[in-house]
Amino acid sequence: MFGLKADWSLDIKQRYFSLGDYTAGEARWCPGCGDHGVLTVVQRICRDEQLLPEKTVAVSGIGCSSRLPHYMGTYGFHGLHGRALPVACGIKSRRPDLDVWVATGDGDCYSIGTGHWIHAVRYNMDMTVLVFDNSVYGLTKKQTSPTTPIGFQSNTHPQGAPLEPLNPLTVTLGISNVSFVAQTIDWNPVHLYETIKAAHNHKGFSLVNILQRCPVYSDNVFKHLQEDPSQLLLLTHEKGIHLEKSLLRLFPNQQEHDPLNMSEAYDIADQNVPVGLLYHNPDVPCYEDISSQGKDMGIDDKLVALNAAYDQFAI
Amino acid sequence: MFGLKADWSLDIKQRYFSLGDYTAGEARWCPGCGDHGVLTVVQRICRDEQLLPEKTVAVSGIGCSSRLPHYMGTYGFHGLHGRALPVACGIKSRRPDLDVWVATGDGDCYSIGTGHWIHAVRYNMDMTVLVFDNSVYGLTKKQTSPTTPIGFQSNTHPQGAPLEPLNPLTVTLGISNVSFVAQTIDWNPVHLYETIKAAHNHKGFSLVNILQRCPVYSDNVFKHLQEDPSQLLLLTHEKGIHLEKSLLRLFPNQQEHDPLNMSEAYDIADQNVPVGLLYHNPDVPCYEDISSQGKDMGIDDKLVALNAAYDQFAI
Amino acid sequence: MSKPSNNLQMVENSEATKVPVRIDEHIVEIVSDSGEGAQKAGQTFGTVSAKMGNGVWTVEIIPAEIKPPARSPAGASGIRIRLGSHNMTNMGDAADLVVALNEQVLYSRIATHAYKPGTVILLENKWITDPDPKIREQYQSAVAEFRENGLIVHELAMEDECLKLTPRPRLGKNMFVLGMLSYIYSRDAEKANHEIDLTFARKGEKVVHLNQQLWKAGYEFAKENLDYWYEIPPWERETTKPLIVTSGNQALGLGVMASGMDLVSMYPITPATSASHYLAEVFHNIGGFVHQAEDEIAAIGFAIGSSFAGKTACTITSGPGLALKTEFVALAVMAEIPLVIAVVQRGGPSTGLPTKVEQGDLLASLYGEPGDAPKVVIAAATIEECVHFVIMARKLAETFRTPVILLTDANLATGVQPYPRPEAKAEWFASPIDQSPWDKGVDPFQWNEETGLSPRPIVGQPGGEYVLTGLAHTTESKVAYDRESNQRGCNMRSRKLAALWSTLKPPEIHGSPEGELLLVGWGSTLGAIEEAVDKARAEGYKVSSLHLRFLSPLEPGLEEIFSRFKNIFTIEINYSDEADAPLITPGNRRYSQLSILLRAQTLVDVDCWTNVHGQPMQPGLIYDEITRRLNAMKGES
Amino acid sequence: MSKPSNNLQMVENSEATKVPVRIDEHIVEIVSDSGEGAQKAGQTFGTVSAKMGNGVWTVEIIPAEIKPPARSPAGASGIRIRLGSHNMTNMGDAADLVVALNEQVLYSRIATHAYKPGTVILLENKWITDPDPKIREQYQSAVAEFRENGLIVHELAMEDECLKLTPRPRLGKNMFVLGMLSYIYSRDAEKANHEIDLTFARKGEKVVHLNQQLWKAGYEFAKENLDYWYEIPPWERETTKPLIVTSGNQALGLGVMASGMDLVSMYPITPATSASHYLAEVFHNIGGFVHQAEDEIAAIGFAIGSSFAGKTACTITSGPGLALKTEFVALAVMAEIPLVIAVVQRGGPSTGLPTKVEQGDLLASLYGEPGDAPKVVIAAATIEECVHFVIMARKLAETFRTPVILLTDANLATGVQPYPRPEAKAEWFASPIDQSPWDKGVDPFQWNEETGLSPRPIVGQPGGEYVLTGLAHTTESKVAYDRESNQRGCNMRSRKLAALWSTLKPPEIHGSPEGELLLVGWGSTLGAIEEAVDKARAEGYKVSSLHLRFLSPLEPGLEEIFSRFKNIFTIEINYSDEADAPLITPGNRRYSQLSILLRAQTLVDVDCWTNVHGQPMQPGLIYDEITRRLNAMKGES
Ligand SMILES: Cc1ncc(C[n+]2csc(CCOP(=O)(O)OP(=O)(O)O)c2C)c(N)n1
Ligand SMILES: Cc1ncc(C[n+]2csc(CCOP(=O)(O)OP(=O)(O)O)c2C)c(N)n1
Ligand code: SF4
Ligand code: SF4
Ligand SMILES: [Mg+2]
Ligand SMILES: [Mg+2]
Repeated sequence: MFGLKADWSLDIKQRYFSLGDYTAGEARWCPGCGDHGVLTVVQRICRDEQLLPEKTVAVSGIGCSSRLPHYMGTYGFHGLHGRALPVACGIKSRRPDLDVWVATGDGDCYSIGTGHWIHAVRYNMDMTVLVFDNSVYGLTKKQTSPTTPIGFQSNTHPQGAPLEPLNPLTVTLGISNVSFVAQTIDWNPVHLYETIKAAHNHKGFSLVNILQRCPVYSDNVFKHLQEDPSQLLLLTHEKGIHLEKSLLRLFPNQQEHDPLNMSEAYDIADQNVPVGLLYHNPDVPCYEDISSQGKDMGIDDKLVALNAAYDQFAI
Repeated sequence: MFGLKADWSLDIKQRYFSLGDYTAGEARWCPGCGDHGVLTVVQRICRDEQLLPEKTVAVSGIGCSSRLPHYMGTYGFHGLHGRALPVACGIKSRRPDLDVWVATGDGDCYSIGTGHWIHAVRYNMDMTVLVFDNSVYGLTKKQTSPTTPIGFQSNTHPQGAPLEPLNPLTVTLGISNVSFVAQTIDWNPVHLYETIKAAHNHKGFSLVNILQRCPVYSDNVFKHLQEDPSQLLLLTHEKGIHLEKSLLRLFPNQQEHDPLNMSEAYDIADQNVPVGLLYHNPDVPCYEDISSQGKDMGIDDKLVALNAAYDQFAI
Repeated sequence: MSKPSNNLQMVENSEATKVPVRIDEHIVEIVSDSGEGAQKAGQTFGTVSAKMGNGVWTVEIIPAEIKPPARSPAGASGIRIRLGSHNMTNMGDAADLVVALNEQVLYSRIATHAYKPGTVILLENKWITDPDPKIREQYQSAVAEFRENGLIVHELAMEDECLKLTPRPRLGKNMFVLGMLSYIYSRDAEKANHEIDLTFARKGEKVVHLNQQLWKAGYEFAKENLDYWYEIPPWERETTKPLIVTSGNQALGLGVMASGMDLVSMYPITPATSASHYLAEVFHNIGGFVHQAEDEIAAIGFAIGSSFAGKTACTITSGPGLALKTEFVALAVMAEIPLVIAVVQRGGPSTGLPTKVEQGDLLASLYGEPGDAPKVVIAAATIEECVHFVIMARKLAETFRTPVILLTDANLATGVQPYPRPEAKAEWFASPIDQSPWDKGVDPFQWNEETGLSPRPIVGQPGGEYVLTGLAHTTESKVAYDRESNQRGCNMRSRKLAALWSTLKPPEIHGSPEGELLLVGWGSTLGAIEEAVDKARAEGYKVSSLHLRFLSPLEPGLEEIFSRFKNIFTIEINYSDEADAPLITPGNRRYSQLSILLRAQTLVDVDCWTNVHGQPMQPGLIYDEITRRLNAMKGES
Repeated sequence: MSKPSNNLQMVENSEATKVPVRIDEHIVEIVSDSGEGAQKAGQTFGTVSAKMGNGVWTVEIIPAEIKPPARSPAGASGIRIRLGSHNMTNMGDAADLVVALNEQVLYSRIATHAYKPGTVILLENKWITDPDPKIREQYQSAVAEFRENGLIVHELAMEDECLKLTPRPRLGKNMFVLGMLSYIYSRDAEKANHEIDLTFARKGEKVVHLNQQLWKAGYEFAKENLDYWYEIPPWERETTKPLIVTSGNQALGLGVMASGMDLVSMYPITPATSASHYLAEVFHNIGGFVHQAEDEIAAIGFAIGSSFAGKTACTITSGPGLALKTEFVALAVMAEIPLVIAVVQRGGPSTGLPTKVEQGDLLASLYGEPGDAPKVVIAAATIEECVHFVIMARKLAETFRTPVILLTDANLATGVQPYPRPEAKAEWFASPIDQSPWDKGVDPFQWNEETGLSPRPIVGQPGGEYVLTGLAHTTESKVAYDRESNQRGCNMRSRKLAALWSTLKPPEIHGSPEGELLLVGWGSTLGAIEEAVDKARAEGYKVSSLHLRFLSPLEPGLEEIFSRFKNIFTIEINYSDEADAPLITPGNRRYSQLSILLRAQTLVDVDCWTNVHGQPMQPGLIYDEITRRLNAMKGES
């Protein structure tokens, strides 16, 4: 495949990758599950960006959504419940050449993984983090998650979830070094694609909260949003998510929001169900720029350094 | 001691508690450590409010600050690093009659304890949570904490802490069910007293971030604030922390801030080093009101219920 | 329709006299894609059988994947019902009779050795006319393959029959199947229809009626088309106590309630979660509360806080959750906090086999914590014990001021069985918390030097104020770094186990008290082991078995008992190196978990026979191993 | 000043000829409130001694509390230096000579049995004229008490002497003390002054000069006022290799660098943290990176991620941190991720004794994880091994595709010793990651059925794309729930230990290969055990010892070795029930950690002798136990 580089020189790629190169096995999610759509979009972006499959890693925790790496033709790490982010950060730490994607769930990321979520935002390592927020624990069959609406009847709260749901957006916006926060919906592939693509293009930690339908266990949670798009607030801005006209027509409720305006982002996230880019600051330093220093040091230099270390203790 | 109840009836207390009743042993913090002052204030509030020592529990994790329970004459739980909050919530869950205090550090609460911090705010159980934020790991001798200023030379970052410090206030404000967030300084006992007292008076989870001096390991961190109070923003409001005139004189930089105004609270916390009450909503439901239901059920009723449960499976 | 040529009793001879063949027991399965109601039909069949006085064990067949495609081996969903004229303690070996709604799901059952030559398969035959040629082909080749392997396949037009009554046979076919089984096993029609009534009452008269019609149609269909007609007389129980039917996880929930526990604090994890689901539905009726924490660490921390404050608490989890609780378990040991930790074991290590059974958490329960962390570890061996062991665990936790780990496993958790209705006793409840003044002269850890026991002040008791700590401490709970305090605290915490040990009786031996071979087991394998031992003994083999409920401390008298047998091995569902595997020698062989404990404690050469198949132990396999070993011993001598 | 009447060689006889008394070794302590520079003085004393060719072991005395009040037993801060004419492998028994800057701090030393009758105490005497009558009284009664207990106390006006040179004697007194010790032990003046120069150079000429003056004053003061004058000839080493002096934690750091590790991911915890502190200072010089994670779970997760991506990684922690890592360790076992986990053991359980030594994490290392989690566990026995075992661990981790737990402890971590400078070898470094195309025909877990080993694709290798998972899986790393896959995976992971085992040599025996008594140890007790054995053997006792470096797999040949001894016991710093404690019987006795492993594997009656005093094992105590047991055996026969 041929491609023009930014400096107009001709880049002759040895391989062209098709969707199939990013695909492995048959996705075993329920019919109608929003995860299917997200997977497809991720694969399309990989294809459109011609990511090298061997340099791409999909990292996840445990949950329905965390099965995503198994359906990708890239490298993958399907680890422990709640622990996708430390693993992903570790992968990136000394291998900044790798393209790291994270698939996690509302339970995986916002419940058991809370501590890692907060601190990973702070590290701001370059990775695309997709939170499949279906407001429920899917894999373990319908328990309350942090984003479960109050009153929702789950198996752990048959009398109704007792707490107001956590708002992952306001929390994320409050973390220092936050650099990219967006929200999108699985049922609009266009917005989904554009949002994840923007997240992937951002150098830094991009958190995308995806409202994701689980027709089996939380069917009713997003129905009203699906049926009445006016309950969503579409964020518009030239620096925001690219929006086709059709989208603008679909979502009557819109707000022009500069993704550099943190204060406004916070208010929007606090008071609405926004769809779009809440915050984007391309200038936050990335931790891998520190952590990967010295990774290519030659053996001779290393031997010199080691001997110097010994010298320090010589008597 | 005599006291007038709210309904003007005379309450005859059998015991009067003096400061000594809230004191145990000699506090083993370094001379000049801010922890001494906080302990004294807590003991004074206990005395002033005549809390029953046997109904009062001081819970902590591990760290210099987490030694506090050992110096209180009440019950105490000096548990695991980072885990004060789950224990405190568990104590309160079925014993809403107990007065629960939590002493935790910036490492204990904002690093290893992050997940519990976020979720404990959400549970909003009635307890007074004091975060001794000395911007460093004290007990383990000077490692970087989440609130360590960037560039600060610690033993784990002798070349300087690499990250912008976490702002615990903005993060806390973003959590749903947040009901009381304040910040104060250990070196002003008046403001310290009034803030902790307000926190204690609030029914719900009151988080007080205390800028606390560690003269041994982070001496320089708060020096500029101590020497130049104008670098602090004193929050004033009739619904805020009670402020003596002397305080108003001391802090030239002031802002009138209604603690019910979340949006403003966020902006203040984002852009300043505020001293005062950032947010206060007395109407957020408390989890113990749910979790303690049925705690006093009589044995006969329980036997009936147990038999009914068996009946469900009878054949 | 061809007559079965299997090794079961057959109906031929009885046809003349028109009475059903009397059998002692049968293993029945209903298998289908998920969502076809097989489990409901099987549960009802089990309940009816239990009500008719049979011993019953049912266990669900759960698909391995979140959403496997229809008609796929990975999608096998259904239920096994073992029923007979005696107590049923396990799921048994190969099935006798299977109703299958498609042929593909049978492959995964065959792969787990659920069937044998002679197993009767009643198979839906609509696939033979499926519009999709691939399906038709799949069906035909499968049937041929099954028959080749000795299965007796009857191809039945069940769907067609149902279509006569309902346009949506997918939803009603399960009751048709129930009807068929009701005829085959001579189930009481009234009881069956009563259950259908109960099941569908909520959905209205019409639905009840349709399903009862479907039941009847199935019944008649079987009568007309099948030559299988059995009678399974009731089990002659010693007791006439009323029965309840529950799964092991429901039993765990009942135990929590019967013990008067205040709080269950948990984080969802398979296969433990369903115990919490059950409790979440009913616990508030008895004044209890289920707390779903943000993670397993918080779950146990919350329970510990509650227990510190005098309220009895329990946390329920499985392997990965237990791993996360390790640090808090050590705190509970160190600071002597009563706590019940129920661990429903699944396949490990790591995420392992989340829905499958293993007994792999024994050593982690005993030795998981850095430092010395003596605690009580017990294991329930039956579903009934899942009730009673919670009560015992709570009591032990408080008496010995210690965490108690109660081990069950996925086999018990999902197995369903009738057993005597437990009593409801006020004295089983935790006593109300003491808030009376504490004698200031008594230290918070005033250890009895002999037993390590000490009275515990409860928050709220004036005069008892102390600060609990996970650091080494004195009797006053003051942090202490000196050698004497630390040694003393360790001694006292360990001594409690010796004190408990001295109250235990030596375990009872199943079979004769001496012989050639002794099998030692623990946990859910009890039923299978004893069944195998009984069978072998009936054939004259000199084998006995022993089942441990206490793993820490180990039950007394083991060395003495072991000395009466020539050969001893444990049966466990966990990993051990096979003695004759490549590179394995006595010097490097990794033994199974219980055998390590027994060898270290008794120095007796306790061998082990284990696997990590993720399956309940089958009595037949154990029987084979018994006879293999005994015959080899004979050969040797 | 009264002459000492102790049982040491005395100087009296030598005075006439004015030559120092030649001694083989001495144990010296400097004790004070913290902040008085005792440690600096002791370290310098140790360095000078090492440079003079002595064997040296120094260990810091650390106060138990964050900030204990001045002049309090809990505040004892200082250093012990053991030096002699042979290799020093441990801190020894009671001290011979102590310099104390106040009398109160001595109490806590006495409580840990650091002194014996005859120990010489050179005590600052300014307290006798303190304005505070309470202090005067404390001082006098303490001195009287010490003398009553047989200590030889010399009350010296050290502060007064220092005041002659500096108005702030608190800051300079340590160099005065160094001067005293330099006289007493005939230390090379030039070398001593060179060290002072190095230490204070940063603070400028003037400070260097003052401290050298103080040194000189101390030297002269001792010469004039004390009758102690010793000579300790250099150790006649076999090798003339250059030496380095480090603590065990610095050695760990050097090992990380020498092994070519890319990353250390940690969360601060005592006593592991100082290893990370050292690395944080220098690791970037060799291209490495220290990541401080938000907690221990993230720390190991980060390291695992890095290792998955082909970069060699290590995490360093202590007990409570290990507990938190349990779940991830199991993942590393299950998914065969190379990883070095260094555990610097401290007193447990729970927060326990954070600054003190224990060998209590052995069983948790082997058995901490639910399910079967075979992994390599090794323990360094010397400070030098702390370097080399990291290199070995990294290599083992990669070769066997497994986590390796490397155990050290607070004794090694804080002990300081000269040892041969390790080499710097390119082949010790991790090889650069392979990014060449992967042979698609090779599965990501293409296990060798015999050894369990398999080649590992590294992210970036085209064609190697696979998804690592903690679920049971096939050779292709596909999730699998079937019995065969799970059994096979378990077999293969376990088999790797047998493969490693078959490459190991039986351990060497210290002493004769057969005899009455065999001591078995592991970890930091090596030096103390061998010293005790040597002493007993020199007296004719038939005792030998054996020290294990590999705990999982255990080293081969143990059963055979054990068969050559009448009696065997382990020496460990961890908990075991004493055999004759109340209620303890053979049936319930809780054995120590290594003895459990040895008993289970060999069925030999391996006894144990342990304590949880939080102190390094003292050779004298071990010697006493050896002779006690051997004399008892004599009595019995
Ligand atoms: C340590 C641990 N705790 C609990 C579990 C059980 N578990 C698996 S997935 C899951 C929650 C999944 O919910 P979510 O993250 O929202 O993902 P979803 O399935 O909804 O996509 C839980 C509790 C586990 N595997 N490991
Ligand atoms: C699981 C675990 N990890 C690490 C430690 C070691 N540790 C004890 S206190 C502490 C940090 C203390 O810092 P902070 O919470 O800020 O309290 P401070 O001492 O500054 O008051 C650490 C890392 C521990 N005790 N347990
Ligand atoms: S359970 Fe829900 S989230 Fe999981 S695969 Fe099915 S639809 Fe998707
Ligand atoms: S180290 Fe710092 S925080 Fe700890 S007691 Fe001393 S001054 Fe206070
Ligand atoms: Mg979810
Ligand atoms: Mg701190």
